[in-house]
Amino acid sequence: MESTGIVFTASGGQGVITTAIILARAATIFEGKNAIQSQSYGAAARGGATRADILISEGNLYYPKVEKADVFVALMQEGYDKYASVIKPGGLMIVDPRYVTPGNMNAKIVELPMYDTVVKEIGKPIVYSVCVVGALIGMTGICKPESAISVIEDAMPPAFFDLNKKALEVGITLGKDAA
Amino acid sequence: MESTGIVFTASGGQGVITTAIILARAATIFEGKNAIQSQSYGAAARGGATRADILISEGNLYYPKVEKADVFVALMQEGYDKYASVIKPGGLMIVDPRYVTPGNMNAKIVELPMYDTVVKEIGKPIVYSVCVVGALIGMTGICKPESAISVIEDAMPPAFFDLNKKALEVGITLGKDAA
Amino acid sequence: MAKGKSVTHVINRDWCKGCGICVHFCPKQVLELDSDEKAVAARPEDCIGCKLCELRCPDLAIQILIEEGE
Amino acid sequence: MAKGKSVTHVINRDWCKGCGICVHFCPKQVLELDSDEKAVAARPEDCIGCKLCELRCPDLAIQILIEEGE
Amino acid sequence: MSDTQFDVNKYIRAQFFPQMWCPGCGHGTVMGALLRAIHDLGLENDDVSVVSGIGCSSRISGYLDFNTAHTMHGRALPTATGIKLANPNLKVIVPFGDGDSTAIGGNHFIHACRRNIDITAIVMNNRIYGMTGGQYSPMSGRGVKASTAPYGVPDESFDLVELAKGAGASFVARTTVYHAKEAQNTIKKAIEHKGFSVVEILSMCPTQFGRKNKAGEAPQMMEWYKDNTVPMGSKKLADNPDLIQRGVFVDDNERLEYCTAYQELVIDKVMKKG
Amino acid sequence: MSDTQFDVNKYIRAQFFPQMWCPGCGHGTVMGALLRAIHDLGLENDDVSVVSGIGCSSRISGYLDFNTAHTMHGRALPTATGIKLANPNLKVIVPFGDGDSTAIGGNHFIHACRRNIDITAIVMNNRIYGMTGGQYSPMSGRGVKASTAPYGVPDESFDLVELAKGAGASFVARTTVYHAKEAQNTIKKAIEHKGFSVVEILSMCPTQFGRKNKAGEAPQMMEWYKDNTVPMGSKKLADNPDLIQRGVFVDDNERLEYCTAYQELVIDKVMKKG
Amino acid sequence: MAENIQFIPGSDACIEGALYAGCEFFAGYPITPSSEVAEGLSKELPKRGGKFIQMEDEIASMACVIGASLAGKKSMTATSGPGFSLKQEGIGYACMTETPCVIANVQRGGPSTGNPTHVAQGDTMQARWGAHGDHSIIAMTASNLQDVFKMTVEAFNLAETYRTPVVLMFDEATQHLREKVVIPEPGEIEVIDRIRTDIPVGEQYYPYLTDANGQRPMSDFGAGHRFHVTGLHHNLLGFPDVSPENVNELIHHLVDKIDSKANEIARYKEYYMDDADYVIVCYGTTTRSALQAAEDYRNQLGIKVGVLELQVVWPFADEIVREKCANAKAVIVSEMNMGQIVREVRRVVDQPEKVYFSNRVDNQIIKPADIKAALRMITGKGV
Amino acid sequence: MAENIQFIPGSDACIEGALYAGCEFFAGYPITPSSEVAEGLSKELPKRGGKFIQMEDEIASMACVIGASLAGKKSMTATSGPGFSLKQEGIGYACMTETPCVIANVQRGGPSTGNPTHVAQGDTMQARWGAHGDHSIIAMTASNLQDVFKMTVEAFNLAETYRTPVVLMFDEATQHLREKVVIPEPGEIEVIDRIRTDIPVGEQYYPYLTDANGQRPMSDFGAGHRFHVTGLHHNLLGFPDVSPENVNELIHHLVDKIDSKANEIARYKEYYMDDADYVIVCYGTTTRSALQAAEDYRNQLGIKVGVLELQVVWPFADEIVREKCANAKAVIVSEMNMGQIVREVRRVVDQPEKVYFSNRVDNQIIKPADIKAALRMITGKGV
Ligand SMILES: Cc1ncc(C[n+]2csc(CCOP(=O)(O)OP(=O)(O)O)c2C)c(N)n1
Ligand SMILES: Cc1ncc(C[n+]2csc(CCOP(=O)(O)OP(=O)(O)O)c2C)c(N)n1
Ligand code: SF4
Ligand code: SF4
Ligand code: SF4
Ligand code: SF4
Ligand code: SF4
Ligand code: SF4
Ligand SMILES: [Mg+2]
Ligand SMILES: [Mg+2]
Repeated sequence: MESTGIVFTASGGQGVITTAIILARAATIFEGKNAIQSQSYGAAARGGATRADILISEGNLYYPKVEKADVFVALMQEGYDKYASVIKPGGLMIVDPRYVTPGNMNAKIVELPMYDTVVKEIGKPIVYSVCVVGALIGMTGICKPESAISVIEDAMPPAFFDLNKKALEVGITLGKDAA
Repeated sequence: MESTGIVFTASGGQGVITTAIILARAATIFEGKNAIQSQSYGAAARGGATRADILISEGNLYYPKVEKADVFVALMQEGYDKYASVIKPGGLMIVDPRYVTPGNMNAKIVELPMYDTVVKEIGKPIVYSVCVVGALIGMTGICKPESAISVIEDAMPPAFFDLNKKALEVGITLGKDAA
Repeated sequence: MAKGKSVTHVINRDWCKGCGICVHFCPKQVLELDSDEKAVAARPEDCIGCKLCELRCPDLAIQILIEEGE
Repeated sequence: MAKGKSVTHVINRDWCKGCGICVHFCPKQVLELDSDEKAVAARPEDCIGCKLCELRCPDLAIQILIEEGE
Repeated sequence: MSDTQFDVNKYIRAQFFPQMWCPGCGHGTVMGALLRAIHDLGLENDDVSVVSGIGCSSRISGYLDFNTAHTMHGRALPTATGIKLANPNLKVIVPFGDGDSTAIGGNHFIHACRRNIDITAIVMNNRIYGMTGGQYSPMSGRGVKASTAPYGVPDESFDLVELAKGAGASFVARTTVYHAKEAQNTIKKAIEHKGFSVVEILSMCPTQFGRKNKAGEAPQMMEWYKDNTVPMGSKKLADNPDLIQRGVFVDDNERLEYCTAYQELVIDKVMKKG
Repeated sequence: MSDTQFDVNKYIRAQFFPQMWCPGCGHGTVMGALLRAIHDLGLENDDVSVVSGIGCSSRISGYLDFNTAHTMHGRALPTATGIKLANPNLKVIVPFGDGDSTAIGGNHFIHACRRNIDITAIVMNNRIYGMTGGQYSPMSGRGVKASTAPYGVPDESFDLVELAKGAGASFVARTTVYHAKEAQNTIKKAIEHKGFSVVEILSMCPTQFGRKNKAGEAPQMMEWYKDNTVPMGSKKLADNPDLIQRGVFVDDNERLEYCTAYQELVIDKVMKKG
Repeated sequence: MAENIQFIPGSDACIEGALYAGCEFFAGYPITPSSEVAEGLSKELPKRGGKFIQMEDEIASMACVIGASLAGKKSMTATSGPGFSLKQEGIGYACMTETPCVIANVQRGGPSTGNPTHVAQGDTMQARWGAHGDHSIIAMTASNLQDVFKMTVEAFNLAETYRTPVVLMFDEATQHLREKVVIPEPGEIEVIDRIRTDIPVGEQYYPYLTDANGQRPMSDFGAGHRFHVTGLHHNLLGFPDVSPENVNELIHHLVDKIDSKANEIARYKEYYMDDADYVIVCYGTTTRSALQAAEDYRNQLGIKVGVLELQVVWPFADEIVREKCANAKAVIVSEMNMGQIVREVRRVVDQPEKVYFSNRVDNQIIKPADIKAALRMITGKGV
Repeated sequence: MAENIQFIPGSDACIEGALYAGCEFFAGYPITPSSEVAEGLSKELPKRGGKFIQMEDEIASMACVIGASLAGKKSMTATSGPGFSLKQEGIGYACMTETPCVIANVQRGGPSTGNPTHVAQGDTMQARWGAHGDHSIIAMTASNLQDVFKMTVEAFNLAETYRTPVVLMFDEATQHLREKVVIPEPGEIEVIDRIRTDIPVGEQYYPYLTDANGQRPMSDFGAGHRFHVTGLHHNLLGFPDVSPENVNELIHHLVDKIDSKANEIARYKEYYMDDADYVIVCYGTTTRSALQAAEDYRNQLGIKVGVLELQVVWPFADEIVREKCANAKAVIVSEMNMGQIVREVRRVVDQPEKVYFSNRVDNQIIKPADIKAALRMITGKGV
């Protein structure tokens, strides 16, 4: 059974692990698939590039790290430089141009100004990570938007639901437009 | 190579380990034999019967406990009761009648009033253990008196040499007389 | 002996180890060690029932029973 | 600036982590964080050479050099 | 409070008597004082747990007919902490040696003081490792002869009262085996105290400490405590500051006890929230 | 005393800079104060040994160009004791965290105080286990939020100064990272002191303590130390007894230092005898 | 949803398992990568009236857990390498006093401080032999989070059944990855409660007497059967007894009660084992890559590779492993260490020379490729 | 007398060995039956300007010894079971930092507090596997006091040669019995001093760089080669480095430097092995009874029994044991535990099924009769 591997990289504060978890949770809990999420930290105890991996599949999943990524999302240059080579030839690479200037890659490189859009349309950078979820859904259809919404409903305080839903939608639009 | 096994039993303060060590040291250092000395304590941390074993041989010595004693020396009833069965059939059993009333045994039982003699002839109970060495030498010739004297000279403060030597001699006489 | 009181010295000879503490500290020299090195009330009539012996005995070997009146 | 003294602010931008401590506590508001979140001496002429910034910087990233006279 | 006559048999496992301590070992006197205090308080055997470490002193748990644990060397207090927190209804008493409490167990001691958990620690301080053959302890004091200090101990001892105070204990007392009645009453107060209580009882080891330090037999060693201690703040201290003070140095009932704190500040709080 | 200009490069392993501590981590300020104190004393790098345990704070040993050991969690002091006793010529300095020194290392701490061995212990007290993710420490204090105290810490903290005093330390001081110059001078005095010296420096962990306790960013946390501490015995204490005192609380040069004691009371004694 | 499906990290799976099993007490000292277990329980236990306490160190934590267990609570602690070393004396005491408790050792790179944030399986032998003196122990692992949950429940069950400490040998990788876990309804997995004596209070209770069911029923401190607990050699009443006969019996009991029940205690999983020509023996995280390798070999080469995952590593299931490997042309033991369980496998199989070892000791999760490299070496074919 | 003949207990033989080897530092915490070693050294070391310190516990003692060794002193500690468990973290740190030191573990009855005054060999596996994480270690034993002396000297030599902690696995019986010991003249037994770097002060010194002789020369704290020591995975300079390549290399080094030198490190004694049909493999006190049994079988029955005494138990001398046992009809492993070294012997010999186990776990010294019982079972004849 084929699996889809996505690798995210960002700096500590950017919430990329949240992004990964929302997606994986949507796939497992609401779409009956299997997913694994894992992360690694650099040698530095603090700061440095965070990497989050998810694997989603209809079948079993074993080795928990993505060895060749179908999708690579980079929100930080250092992480990009370190991990970009994980991309499958011809894979999809999404970067936020505010933080990352991608190099030459045998991949479909898409620059999505996610941060700027969030700031412009919502004004709260805290929902950046949810917007990234939306962007991915928009571009790849990796899960249904409703599933992601259900996860957000489940996991986040109700007071923030609307905000997050909005961020998701902003992301989806951004993603769809680029797809 | 045959070995001679001697078991001593006494209460904590009676210095029976000293007795055993003097004999074993005399045999090893001054007579070129091999000797092993070991002791065991009862389950009680304090008080109770002490047992000291020595094995002396011209040859090698292995298992360090006396399994069948050629000589058994008891200075305390509790120890006698506990350990008397270690005696070889026909072995030599020396008891101080002040402390021990021996039972029926397939052994040559000798009652030597060592304590009373020490008190009478020397007046210092502290040299009791050396007197026991003498008695054993007197009865069995297990080592030469000079060897024991050399050990005493080596190991004890010079101020006490004469006293100890005297105790040894008292013991030897006592032993010889009974032999 | 304290007036109108009768004091009994219950000494557990199996437990007494002859340390001499009770003897040494008895304010009235009531106690002694016997030839077996066990505490005995040698002069029970002098006892004032202060129980210091009982309290200090490490071996819980003495009990002072005081009966009021006669 | 303190009379007759010249103060140089040596800021190691590689080491500065932009914590803002030096900025916050400078008694003369000499320092600022720039757009890279690195400390800079924005108003060096106001500096009194108290070295509080240097002493408190957790990253050993500031050195205040004071030259007497001119 | 109990008004019946004290009967030692109620509290001991008589099959182990005479106990194994040496003649004149002060630990027995401490045991007597503890049992009398328990009797005075009218505690039921089932409601008491006695937890000790390893050492001659720590053998005490085996002799007493309560819920008893003879744990690992130094680990009586954390084990007791588990027992107490799991069942706060138990009166938990930890009698242990100076080595057990202040050497290997020193960390648990200061943390129990800090947490103020309702346990009574009774330090049976004979200033030596009795059980292992007379090595020096952190309570021996400079100059004392011990089997690992043939030339005299080079290091200073703790002042246990100061240590307990410094660590934040809410009840701190010191007494001696000479002052057996005082010991009994102090232990009683300590058990009554709601919070961590420390009672240092100067005990004696004629076999190891006594012999090596020419301190005489048991009665002489007891005498020494009579002559060298004074009640807290005694005027005699002015002339002779080396005298050891006895008394209750701290008795603070204001401080929140740990089990109560956990109940009120954690469990009740979250339950109310939930 | 050194009259040259302080040059940080003399004392650090520059290849590890910028160091790995978070932005605004108070430990860096402590490091600066330590290096300036060493410079003030004119110590040679070869003559200094810096020994730490495990924790964010304890990473300090790796950054400094002395004889350095990054030991086990809690075991800096006994390792340092071995180094010092084996080579009394070394100036041995132990900078470590509040967890390292007072939690797992608490026993070694009190025993080092008691022995009065000539080591300088610098407790970088950020009131949290920074390295492992913000669990509470014995220095956190009741009510503090931590990753293992989501409802607030139920237990009381140590007063480190009292603990060190109670354990018998001969030099005990407290200062803060806000008072960086004071910290430098206090460390200097501590290193000069012949005997065990303890300097508690209130440090800050914006990442773990700050966030969980809404204490603001690093500058605000530093402010807090400005506002909530006073010099020892300050009059302000009368109005506000919760203020934390700074200063040198004990500075006793009479007490015999351990290496000296061992030399004089043991080695010299037996050599004379022999 | 009827089912309680969660997508959680391994630490939470362990926490959920502990709560499911009825854990009421946790004492611990933080250490990466086990701290999340403590953190989660500090939040969850008080909600249920349970207790969480952070102790001054790992030694105190272990003692505290033993104390709580003596007072009748199902108790656990969690730690990692350095802390696991420190707990050994306490674990030995729990073995000796037959006090049930659960110790999670979330393995990280060692020895010493090593590499706290990365994975290893270097403590496998330590779990068995880390404490001094003859004893035995139960140690369990899991390779996916559903099993982390399940093995945690089982750990409590086995601890109570055999009156023994049980070690959960998880690792950094299983603890930190997130995966689907279905939390079963109460009752779905059996929960074994403490087996308590039915001797009436007032009658003589023998804390160490084996009953007709082969059990040694317990009593709680405070429950009225006042008894004694000691780490000295002791008799059936719990009192010290160092007579040779008693010691001999005690030591045999402590070892035999576990080692002789290896088959009962064994938990393992077989994948593609029915017709396997090559067997990969593994445990914990390595299993994941072994499964990948096995499937790839089967699907792409038709080479019959099977996987035997040991979920209980101690007592080692000698007979089961021997039997399962009997027909294999080759056995590969895969571990993230320098060779620990491979020693056991070599010891028990009929032909030790057919046992190969595939490892990784760079603190990276062993990869399918690592195991395939071994398979290629043995079979001559690769995918 | 020209010869220095002494009649001393095993503890003194160990002390004499330590002093002969140049031990200058001891840190310890008393525990039966090891305390005599501390007591003797507290008396002897200061006479030579050495240092003795009694620490607050075993953990501190181990750390203190490591500190003293870093400062350049040959250092040792002594303990027994419970203390040995507590020292494991420190031993692992010494392994990781390659700090030479000697730890005497005088074994007593276990597990837990067990039986302090009686003999056992229950910590044999713990010596190898007691600390977390992959590492290796050297552990030695002796069966008579002359060898206690010699092995103690060798322990210091091996510690310095291999930059590693060395464990002396003595036991209560050898420590407490008295026997003749001839103290050799200085120089008679080689004493290996610390191998120090000849890199001039001021030049870059790599504390973990292997030189042309296969050695990693050391420097002392204070000697001018300022360097860093850490229990984290580290590079040749001693600084933290958790890159997979580095970790892999480090772990291999730590294990291989000892395990691959098993033949060099091996110390063993052969008795009547030339023509032995039956081989008794043993170590420590059990050897004494094995010798008695062997002689009795030879002398009284003409049955050719030989004894292979392992004096280094770790690293296990796989090849030597395999070879020495190759021609035996049966091998008997005799230990005072539930079966520890017998696992190794079964692992290494060609026919594990011919390996028998003879033990005793009642804290009594194994008797010649115990071993003879096994020989009778195998040979069908008895004496
Ligand atoms: C871990 C450990 N270390 C050391 C010992 C040995 N040991 C047993 S009791 C004891 C000291 C006892 O001294 P103390 O606590 O003062 O009790 P005392 O015997 O003097 O009453 C020691 C060191 C042990 N049992 N366990
Ligand atoms: C034996 C052991 N237990 C636990 C740990 C995990 N650990 C590492 S650092 C630390 C606490 C650090 O706190 P602190 O000493 O206050 O230093 P900080 O990080 O706050 O500076 C802990 C618990 C460990 N490394 N070793
Ligand atoms: S105090 Fe007790 S043990 Fe001592 S002599 Fe008196 S009765 Fe006997
Ligand atoms: S009660 Fe008092 S007076 Fe009477 S015997 Fe005892 S100590 Fe002496
Ligand atoms: S204090 Fe130091 S690190 Fe912080 S902003 Fe200023 S220069 Fe940068
Ligand atoms: S030296 Fe003083 S005035 Fe100048 S920048 Fe620094 S803090 Fe400000
Ligand atoms: S050795 Fe000392 S402490 Fe132990 S029982 Fe004897 S007198 Fe008491
Ligand atoms: S986590 Fe806290 S203590 Fe650690 S480096 Fe960051 S701020 Fe400093
Ligand atoms: Mg004591
Ligand atoms: Mg901290």
